[in-house]
Amino acid sequence: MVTTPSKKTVRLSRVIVRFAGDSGDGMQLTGDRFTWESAANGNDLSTLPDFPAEIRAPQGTLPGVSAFQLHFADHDIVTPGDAPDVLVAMNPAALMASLPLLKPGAEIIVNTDEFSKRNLTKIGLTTSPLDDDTLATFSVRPVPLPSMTVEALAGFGLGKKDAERAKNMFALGLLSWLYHRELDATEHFLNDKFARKPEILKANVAALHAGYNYGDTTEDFVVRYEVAPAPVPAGTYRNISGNLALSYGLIAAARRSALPLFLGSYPITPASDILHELSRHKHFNVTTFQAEDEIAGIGAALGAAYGGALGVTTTSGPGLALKSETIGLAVALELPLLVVDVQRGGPSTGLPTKTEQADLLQALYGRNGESPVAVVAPKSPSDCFDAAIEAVRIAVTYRTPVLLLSDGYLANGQEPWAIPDLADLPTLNPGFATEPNGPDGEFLPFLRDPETLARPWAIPGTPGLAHRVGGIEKADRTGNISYDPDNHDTMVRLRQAKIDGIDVPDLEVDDPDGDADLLVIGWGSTYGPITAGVRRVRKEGKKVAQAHLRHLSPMPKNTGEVLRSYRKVLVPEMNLGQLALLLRGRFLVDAVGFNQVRGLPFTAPQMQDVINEMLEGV
Amino acid sequence: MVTTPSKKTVRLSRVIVRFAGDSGDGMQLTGDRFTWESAANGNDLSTLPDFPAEIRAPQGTLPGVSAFQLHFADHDIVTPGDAPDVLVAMNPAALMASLPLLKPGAEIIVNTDEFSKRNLTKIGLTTSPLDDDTLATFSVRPVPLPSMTVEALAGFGLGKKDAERAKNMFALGLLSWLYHRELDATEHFLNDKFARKPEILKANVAALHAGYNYGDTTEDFVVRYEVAPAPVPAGTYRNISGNLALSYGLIAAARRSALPLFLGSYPITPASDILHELSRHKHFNVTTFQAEDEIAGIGAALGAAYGGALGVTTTSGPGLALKSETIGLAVALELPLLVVDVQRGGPSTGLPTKTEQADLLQALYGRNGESPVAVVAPKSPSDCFDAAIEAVRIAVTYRTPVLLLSDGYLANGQEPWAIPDLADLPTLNPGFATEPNGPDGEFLPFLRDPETLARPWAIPGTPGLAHRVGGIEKADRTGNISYDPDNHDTMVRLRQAKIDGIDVPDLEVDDPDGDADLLVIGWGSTYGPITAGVRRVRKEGKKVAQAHLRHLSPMPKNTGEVLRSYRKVLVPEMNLGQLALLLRGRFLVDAVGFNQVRGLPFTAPQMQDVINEMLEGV
Amino acid sequence: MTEIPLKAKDFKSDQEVRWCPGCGDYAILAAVQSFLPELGRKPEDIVFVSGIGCSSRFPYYLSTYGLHSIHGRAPAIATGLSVSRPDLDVWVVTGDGDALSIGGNHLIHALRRNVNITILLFNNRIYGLTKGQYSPTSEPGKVTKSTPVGSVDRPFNPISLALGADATFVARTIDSDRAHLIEVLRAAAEHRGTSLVEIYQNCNIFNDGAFDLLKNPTTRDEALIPLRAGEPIVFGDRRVVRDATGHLQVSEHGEPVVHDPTDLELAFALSRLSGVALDHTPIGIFRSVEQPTYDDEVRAQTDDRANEDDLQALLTGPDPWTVN
Amino acid sequence: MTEIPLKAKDFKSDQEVRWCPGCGDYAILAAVQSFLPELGRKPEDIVFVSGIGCSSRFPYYLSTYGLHSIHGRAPAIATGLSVSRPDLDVWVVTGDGDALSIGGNHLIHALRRNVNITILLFNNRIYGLTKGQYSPTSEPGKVTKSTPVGSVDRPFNPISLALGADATFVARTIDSDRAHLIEVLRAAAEHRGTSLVEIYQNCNIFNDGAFDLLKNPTTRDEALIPLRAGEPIVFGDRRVVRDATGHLQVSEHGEPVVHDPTDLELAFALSRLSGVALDHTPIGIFRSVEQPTYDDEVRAQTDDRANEDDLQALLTGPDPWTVN
Ligand SMILES: Cc1ncc(C[n+]2csc(CCOP(=O)(O)OP(=O)(O)O)c2C)c(N)n1
Ligand SMILES: Cc1ncc(C[n+]2csc(CCOP(=O)(O)OP(=O)(O)O)c2C)c(N)n1
Ligand code: SF4
Ligand code: SF4
Ligand SMILES: [Mg+2]
Ligand SMILES: [Mg+2]
Repeated sequence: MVTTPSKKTVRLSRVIVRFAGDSGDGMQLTGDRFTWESAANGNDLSTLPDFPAEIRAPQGTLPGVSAFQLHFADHDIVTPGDAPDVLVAMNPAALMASLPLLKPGAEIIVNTDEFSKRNLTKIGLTTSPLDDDTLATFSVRPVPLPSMTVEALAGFGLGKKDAERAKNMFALGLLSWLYHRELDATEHFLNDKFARKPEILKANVAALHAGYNYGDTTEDFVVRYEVAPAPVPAGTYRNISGNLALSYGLIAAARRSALPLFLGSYPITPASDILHELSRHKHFNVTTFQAEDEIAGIGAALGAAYGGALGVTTTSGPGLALKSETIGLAVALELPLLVVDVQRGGPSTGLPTKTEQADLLQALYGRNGESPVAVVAPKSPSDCFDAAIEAVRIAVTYRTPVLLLSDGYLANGQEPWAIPDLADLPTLNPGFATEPNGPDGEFLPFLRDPETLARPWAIPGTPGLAHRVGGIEKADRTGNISYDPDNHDTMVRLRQAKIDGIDVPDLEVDDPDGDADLLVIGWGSTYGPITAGVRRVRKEGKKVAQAHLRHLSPMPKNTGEVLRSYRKVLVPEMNLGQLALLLRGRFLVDAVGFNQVRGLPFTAPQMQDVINEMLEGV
Repeated sequence: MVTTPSKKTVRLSRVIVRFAGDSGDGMQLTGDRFTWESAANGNDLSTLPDFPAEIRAPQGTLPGVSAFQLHFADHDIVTPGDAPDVLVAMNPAALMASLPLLKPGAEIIVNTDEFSKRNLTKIGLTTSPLDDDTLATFSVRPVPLPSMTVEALAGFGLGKKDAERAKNMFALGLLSWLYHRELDATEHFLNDKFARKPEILKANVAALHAGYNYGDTTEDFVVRYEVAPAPVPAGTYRNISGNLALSYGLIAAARRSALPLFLGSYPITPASDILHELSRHKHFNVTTFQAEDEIAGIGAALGAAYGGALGVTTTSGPGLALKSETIGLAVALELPLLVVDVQRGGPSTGLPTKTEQADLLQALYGRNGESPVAVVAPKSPSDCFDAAIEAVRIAVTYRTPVLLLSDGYLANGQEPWAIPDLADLPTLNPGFATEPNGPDGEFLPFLRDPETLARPWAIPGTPGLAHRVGGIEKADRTGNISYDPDNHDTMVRLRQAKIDGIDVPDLEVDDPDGDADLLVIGWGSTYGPITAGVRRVRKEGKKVAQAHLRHLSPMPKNTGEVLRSYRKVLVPEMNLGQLALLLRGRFLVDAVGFNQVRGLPFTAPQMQDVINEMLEGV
Repeated sequence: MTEIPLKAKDFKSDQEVRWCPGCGDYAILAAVQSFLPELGRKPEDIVFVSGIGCSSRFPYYLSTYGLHSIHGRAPAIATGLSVSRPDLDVWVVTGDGDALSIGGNHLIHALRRNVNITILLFNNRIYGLTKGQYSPTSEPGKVTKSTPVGSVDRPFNPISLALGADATFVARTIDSDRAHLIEVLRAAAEHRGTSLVEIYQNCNIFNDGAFDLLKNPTTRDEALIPLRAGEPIVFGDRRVVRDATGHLQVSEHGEPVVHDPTDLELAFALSRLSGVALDHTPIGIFRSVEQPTYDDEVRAQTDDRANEDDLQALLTGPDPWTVN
Repeated sequence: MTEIPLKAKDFKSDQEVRWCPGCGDYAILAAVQSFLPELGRKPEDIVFVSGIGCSSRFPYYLSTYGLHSIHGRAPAIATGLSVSRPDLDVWVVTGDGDALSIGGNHLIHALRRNVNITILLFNNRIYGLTKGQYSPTSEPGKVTKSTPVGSVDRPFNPISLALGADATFVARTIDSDRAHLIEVLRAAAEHRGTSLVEIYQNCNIFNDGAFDLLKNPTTRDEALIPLRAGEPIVFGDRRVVRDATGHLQVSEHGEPVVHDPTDLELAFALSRLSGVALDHTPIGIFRSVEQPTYDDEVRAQTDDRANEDDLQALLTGPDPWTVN
């Protein structure tokens, strides 16, 4: 594609673009495609969709705004970015909802067609923000997107409504021109998507090109931008969201351990997509069971685990609460079981579509009695793949329920992922018991592996190993019901010791010079913003160390040592200080929390500020 | 009653008696009556029943043993005692099960009639312990209880079986003689109990006297004992178990706040008796609803609370797990609700009939999101009354769910209780909202009382206050659904601040000279054994301070200060260190746990030992 | 009774209604709002309790007291409220997932207990709020997000299930037929005990047209079977008759069965006339019988007859002793 | 098939049986143990899953695999096991509280899905293990620890409830009638799909004699109505007939109805012949129909056809890019 050479190109290091429109405007799709173009361009990137809470909130209203934010750069980045540089706003609601987020001077491509009196009234405005000085500090590019799209499609034999619908492709074309992107891949994508609707296909492709050409010709756009490829390791990449990566991680782990995968689940935002995804892959020996409720979901998973499957259940906070009693049973039975909690805003129904990390203590302690489990938390969307595999390793090796704590931000956020080679993934031998293990040829279902303290996984159908287990306290070794006081104490401690003894890698500290005074430590999805904040502070020439806990139970053996080797410890969390309480209680270090519970990820400047504040106090 | 003057009387300071027999032998009744006699004698006392786990385990077996232990003294005591001084054993199983508990040299009154070969075989013995040297270190009094009872009842026209059944009264009579007790009250009691069965009544009374007279005449018993009355404050006393005291506390609290009491519950050991008890008092405006499950139980209680009742739900650990999600809803709705957890051995079904205090962290954190509640724990059976009233005060004043943590030991243990005068109990004004509270005459269901941060309790039926509430995050003041990030953060913090701001009395420290180095701090039912241990250590001339937390959330304002004013802090708990974790995490003090999870209360010598160990380290 | 008769608008709250445009819930809301004045109760004496789902947002849009609770638990919460507050008119709004999936147990227990509440079950045969998974009333073979190759569950027939739980009032109606909806609401509200009203509701986003057979003028007359107490069961040019073996049949001839809502077996047989296929769908009141209600019976056992002295006596117990 | 035919004793575990002496559970255990050899399965291929209750201790006393789970959840756990292990014979043992109170939802969902499990519901109309509270099958007015002035709940009729959930196999039998029990067990075990067997069981400690009417030689012939497929429903000197309105009646005259376990309406009508009063209690198989089972259908969609390449392709997705 040849473009007017008169337009000048500016090189940028990174750009944050936000697409915002009505639920029906196709913003998620537009964002996805632009993301892909950026990826193909070699940029590093990170994205975050921002859905409305309602299925279809009334058109043109503030709650109805659906947005998609993309951060792409010529270097390694870790968050979807804070203040957008560019906003594409499809209507007044989208414009007004996004304004407070924008960087001063940001570029706003605004669809002027929608600024009717009626639409303004819907959001309580009497005058148009295009006409007063609301946008004075921004660089506004008014584009009548639907009209121009309809114009471009004249002669395609489409009704006005249908033609207008392609306006998001017009916008995408314009953006593509603006950032020097190729259109081929998106054309290819549209070919696939609308293979069976040739008119719609032609219209969308034409709108895409029209948008591109509009940028090229109009006087309104005089500068184009270029963001150079990021120096990423060689390899094959794709974009992946946390829920998808987690689903793939489960499938891969089941495959690598030659276990059938059984998912028992009940739909709940933001975890449902894992159920949806897994149910599309039944040929990988994956069974999905949409249960009548969360209790049945985990119950069935546990039943399948008892039968020798990789039992998994997926949910979000309220569902985890319901599963508490059954997790306790799994602890007592000492069977492998994966419980995935994609955390969302709480308490109670809370903020279902927002992110939060306030289920940590529930995961650790939300059951009656001393009921220890392993807890693992991924730190980024793509890391959900590895975290799932790690969780399966622990569950199967130690015959224990493992709680995997993702969250709404990881679930829906996307980032590039270096696609692993299957051959590089670890394999796992479930090691089913096949023979009696007792001194007298009997089978002792609670005789433990001396190394792991795991008990045998003796599945029904195995001759000679028939046995009975249950949730009542069991005698050590035999597993028979036992009310003996000393046995109970022994078993309580054995179950705890088994979890405490799980082999987890040491906590790694990123402390370039090894002499920082302040350690910032987090867990889960705050990894991105914390890392970005740390980088900013270091750019200011200051020293700060960073560590991130992937294993919350047990914690790495060196955790206490690491913590104690810094004068100050900062724990940023999207809760009121849950990890901080644990670190303080376990290791008696004066860890200080930075806590916000806003349903949104932290931003890099926030992290920068709080780290700086702590540094001043050092 | 005149007794042979030849027999000498020894004064004792305290005695621990254990009655042990088969489930059908009436040991609980015998123990109860002997307890009452001791109480009437003015002794201080403490008791603990020890039931078999099965409804009716096979006769004569070890699991079938039902025991009752009584500690009575001429001074203030705090536990049912450790090693019994006297055992009444009705059969070989009861003897053998109790032997390991006994004090060296203890007196054993053993029913020799049951030592048949068949009965010995049942417990795996080939020779009778009466015939070998098993009992060599004890002082054994063989009594053929059933034969002697049958003999005593010859001429009462009773069959042998029926006559034999009165053998427990024979034993009680004998004990009564041994400890200088009057028989009148027990006679009186029997009169009531068997009013409609005159033969049985006569037989029991006769057996009681026969036992007494047997002691008086036989050569086997040459010494009688006397335990002087304890110097207790003047007042009217009764014996009370924790479950009964808790039930009465609820009724009294409801009455004193003029609220109907609504209990929604599902039976579960050891909490069921509260449901049973409350359902007997419907004329106190008490409604009991046996729900289909724990979730419905708390749901109905919450519905009743929404309607203006004192909503209560009672359960044990596994049931609490099931109630998690609904407690979260109550937190979001900010309505008064009482959740009683009578803790038992866990995890999972665990040890249903045994005690434990391992639900503390579940109570505090067992819900999704930041979901703060108040937590109160009684320290003794009779204290369950006051703790229930305190829990109701907090729930109603602060419009919050309150978790009341009793346990199996408190539930079934008994102790004397100075019956309160109703007039001395606090009254409480539920303060229902009756009028709009907004600046423009509107009703703001989440406008808070500036002092307590409580919201209005506006019950349906109140004109002008109709409003909608739910579990989705609510806007401050208006309570409308709000997805606003800042509002969420505000609300999360407000809910926490409300709980943190609950007015609770300061932690009192018992440190006689004010200069101890070691503080022993506990919570819940360990109060008795800890106190007994502290007393023993002090008797040894050493210094140790003691404090006991009744409020676990919020903790008293001075808790940190108290903890920090001791060089060492010891936290004995019947779990793996739950309070210790909290104290360490909150206050950064190196609190050291002493933990046993045996389904049994701590003993005084245990406490004495561990305190001494800690003191040595000081 | 209020002095000035209330109007539908008096039952509207100030909250913006946020269902998808075209959702069947709007029609039900409008019908309920226009029916409520008839109840003769003040808005403050009415409570709507709901679970979670699109349908469960209902209480926000009414000017009555409202409690938007958690998924599946509304019948339990309403039971506690109804038992302790006989002066209120308690309604439950729920969906097919809320009532029949996670909340199935509370539903059948409310029905068997016969608590005085009126349950409106919006059956759109799909999970709306979580964006389109199949529900326990979805037809087998349903392709949804969670069943990409088709569901394999046999669905519940909510009417049969309710009758199996011995429900005292069971009815069915349709979002689009306002007059019928209101007629059924009226009977349900009048019934003392638990009333269950299944309302076929269109979810135009995830399950559009599920009930078109019953709405389309060219098909509905052959599919919809109106039930009216004491009247022969006839529809279009057909009727429901009993065959020689005592079974119900749809026929063009023969003596039509006369509907009797006190006849449980008849109600059950009518509920089986068609399953998910809807080809013969009775609407109206399947069963309506008077039986003691749980809350009335509970209250008959409960009072505040006991006074302070009784309380003091209770605390004192039969066996006190005195220390001077 | 095992080489040497197994005997009842081969299905006994080494654990001491710990029910109260005289409990009806003993008779059921003995009957099950003597039936199991007939199954022709090795003990290790059989799994008994139970909930919590006296009855739920059952698995401990069998030499098969056994899972004593938590209160009310056995059907859910068994569903996961049955779906993932078609080679096993999966049984559920539960009580009236376990299955119908806390576990009601899992029960009706298992029944509607038609998962291949056999459920034995020991109905003693009381909570045994928690020492005597009334259950959802206790007769109204029941005086128990939790209802000292009598319960006021209308009980479930478990057979009606199961039929309302469209269960494909529903039967009832009695602890004391070993031959009948085994006959019903046999049919239940043969049935593919969810079989529900209600077993009237005496709890001699907390609800002694609950079913004496059906056991006492002087009353049982007038009360017990044996159902046999294809046979007229007659008992003592009476019969079940259809009256003019098509309803079932007990009568001394008239043409007896012929039992047809494929006729759902008939089954439902039979289940209503008597309620808790037991005066006319059908025993035997109420319903038995062949329908697709959930687990078979799920497995028909599931396989491990996809290989390593497919997995690599899945991970790679349609849109990868390469950085060199
Ligand atoms: C405990 C719990 N589990 C799951 C969810 C997620 N969830 C919300 S509504 C819903 C089902 C909605 O379906 P339905 O009841 O039919 O209502 P509709 O939206 O169709 O009106 C689910 C699964 C939840 N909110 N809470
Ligand atoms: C979650 C939970 N709630 C309550 C209990 C207490 N509980 C154990 S068994 C039981 C009911 C037993 O009745 P049923 O199912 O009829 O069995 P039965 O003992 O009569 O055989 C109850 C309420 C429990 N163990 N777990
Ligand atoms: S998703 Fe369906 S049920 Fe929910 S509001 Fe939209 S149309 Fe209505
Ligand atoms: S309590 Fe009843 S059901 Fe339980 S074992 Fe004893 S007799 Fe059997
Ligand atoms: Mg629905
Ligand atoms: Mg029972």
